[in-house]
Amino acid sequence: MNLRVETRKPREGVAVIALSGEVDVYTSPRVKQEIVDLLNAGTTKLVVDLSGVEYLDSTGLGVLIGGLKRARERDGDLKLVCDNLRILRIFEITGLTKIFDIYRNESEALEKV
Amino acid sequence: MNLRVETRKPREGVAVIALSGEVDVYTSPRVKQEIVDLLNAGTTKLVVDLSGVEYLDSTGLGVLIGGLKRARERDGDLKLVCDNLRILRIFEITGLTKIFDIYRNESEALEKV
Amino acid sequence: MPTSKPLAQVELCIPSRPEYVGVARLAILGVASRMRFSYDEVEDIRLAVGEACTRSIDRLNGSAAEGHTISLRCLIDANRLTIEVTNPLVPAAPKPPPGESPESLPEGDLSGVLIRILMDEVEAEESQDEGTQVLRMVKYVAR
Amino acid sequence: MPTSKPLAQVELCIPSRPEYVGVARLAILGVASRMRFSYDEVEDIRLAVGEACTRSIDRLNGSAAEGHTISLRCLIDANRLTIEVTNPLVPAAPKPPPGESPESLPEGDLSGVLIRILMDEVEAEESQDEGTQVLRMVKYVAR
Ligand SMILES: Nc1ncnc2c1ncn2[C@@H]1O[C@H](COP(=O)(O)OP(=O)(O)O)[C@@H](O)[C@H]1O
Ligand SMILES: Nc1ncnc2c1ncn2[C@@H]1O[C@H](COP(=O)(O)OP(=O)(O)O)[C@@H](O)[C@H]1O
Repeated sequence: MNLRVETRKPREGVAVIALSGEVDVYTSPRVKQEIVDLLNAGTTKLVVDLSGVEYLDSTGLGVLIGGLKRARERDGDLKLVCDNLRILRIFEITGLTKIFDIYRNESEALEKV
Repeated sequence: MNLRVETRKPREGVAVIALSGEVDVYTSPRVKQEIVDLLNAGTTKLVVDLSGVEYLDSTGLGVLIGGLKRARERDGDLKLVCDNLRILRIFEITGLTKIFDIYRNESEALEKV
Repeated sequence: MPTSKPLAQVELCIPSRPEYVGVARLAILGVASRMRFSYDEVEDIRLAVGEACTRSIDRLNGSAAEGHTISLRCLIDANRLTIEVTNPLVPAAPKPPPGESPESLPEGDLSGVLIRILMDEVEAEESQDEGTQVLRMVKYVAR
Repeated sequence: MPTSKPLAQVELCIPSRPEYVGVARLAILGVASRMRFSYDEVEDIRLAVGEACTRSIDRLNGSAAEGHTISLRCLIDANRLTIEVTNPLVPAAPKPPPGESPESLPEGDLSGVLIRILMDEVEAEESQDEGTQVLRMVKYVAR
């Protein structure tokens, strides 16, 4: 029903933000804050793991787009992990698969970030 | 969101009705029909397995009480299987633990029926 | 019963038919899980609301006319949730048995027992003027 | 857009605040899953309704006054579900940019793109007389 945000740093300058639950107009400000805090603290290579996300709306997409933009401005990057077909479909419908690098699992994303 | 009713006959005269989903004012008529059909066909020793039930309301309780009464009228019985604390609590609140024999698993209920 | 203006209000109207009680239960699940209730308390509220809707349907099925509506009003406060379940008072609805006051839930019936135990306060009201029957239920947060 | 009388109708009013959009999504999940929609279609409808509510909240946040309400009306037919999401037309709401008709969803925004693709018919309407903005969406069963 709600959103859980769990962040870990597998190596210097790299963070994995694992989301589970619903990313919507109510919860996505928390995701934005987490991304902004990491970037401001100098962690600019981000992996956002959407594996546990069952609902993602346009507000959540906006936060991810904003995060990607801001990460790149700081010579970082933002990669996504997602294997849920429903959620992948939302990226396809909105044309965002062209903008985001989306991986099936976390280790692949961590190799590339 | 809905109810699944699956019946099997492990031995002559005995049926296990396994319910999963929601037993409420909308779905419980199907449970009643299943019980009535079995009793009319001479299967009077019934085990109703509530292990997969996430929601049970007073209409569902009424159907089970009616089933127990009718089974006993035909020298049969109706035993329940339930290990969900939420559902067990509903039987306790309504005092129905005094009327029903409730077992933790199906094999125990089948021994006793 | 609480009387001050609630912080927020959610209203739902459903047809008085068994297949729509699930819609009310889902909506109330959304309302209650955004408050500071425990998982068990949310489940209690969901069951009580389902029972209240089922009672309304039962009453209306005694009526000749089709197409009745049940309305739910959720009054959300910091420390409590009040839910009013209202159905129209229909002419053909079965009369309460003699000696039983219309303001009380009939004793001995399973749904009445459940609602009373699951909720902290329960009150039934019949308004001839407005032509409605209302069941008002309150659950307190962290009592 | 369909015009005949629907088989059944469900109405919901929620405060125009982010935490209540989830209540609308749950209620619509209940309505849609009782129709002959596939799992994916139910999810499409749920997302579209969430987006429509989010748009209403965005518009109303441009207004000075607090305490606005979003109302949803679900018109249920055998072969289709029509959902109307209505918010009050508030004075301080941002005007649509010149050249863009108020009946169309703004192009290029993610929520507009989603709603258009997820639903079969979409129509926006502004009534100065009633002081409302309505987004009307239709999804057909087994097209
Ligand atoms: N296809 C797209 N490609 C890039 N950006 C898009 C696209 N569609 C929409 N956008 C917009 O890009 C914005 C990125 O967010 P940003 O400008 O950082 O806003 P904020 O400061 O609110 O996070 C999103 O809000 C979104 O509306
Ligand atoms: N504590 C109780 N013990 C026994 N029966 C009860 C109890 N509480 C309620 N009942 C009633 O027993 C009824 C049994 O159902 P039954 O008389 O066969 O009706 P139906 O024909 O509708 O199934 C239930 O509807 C229920 O209302």
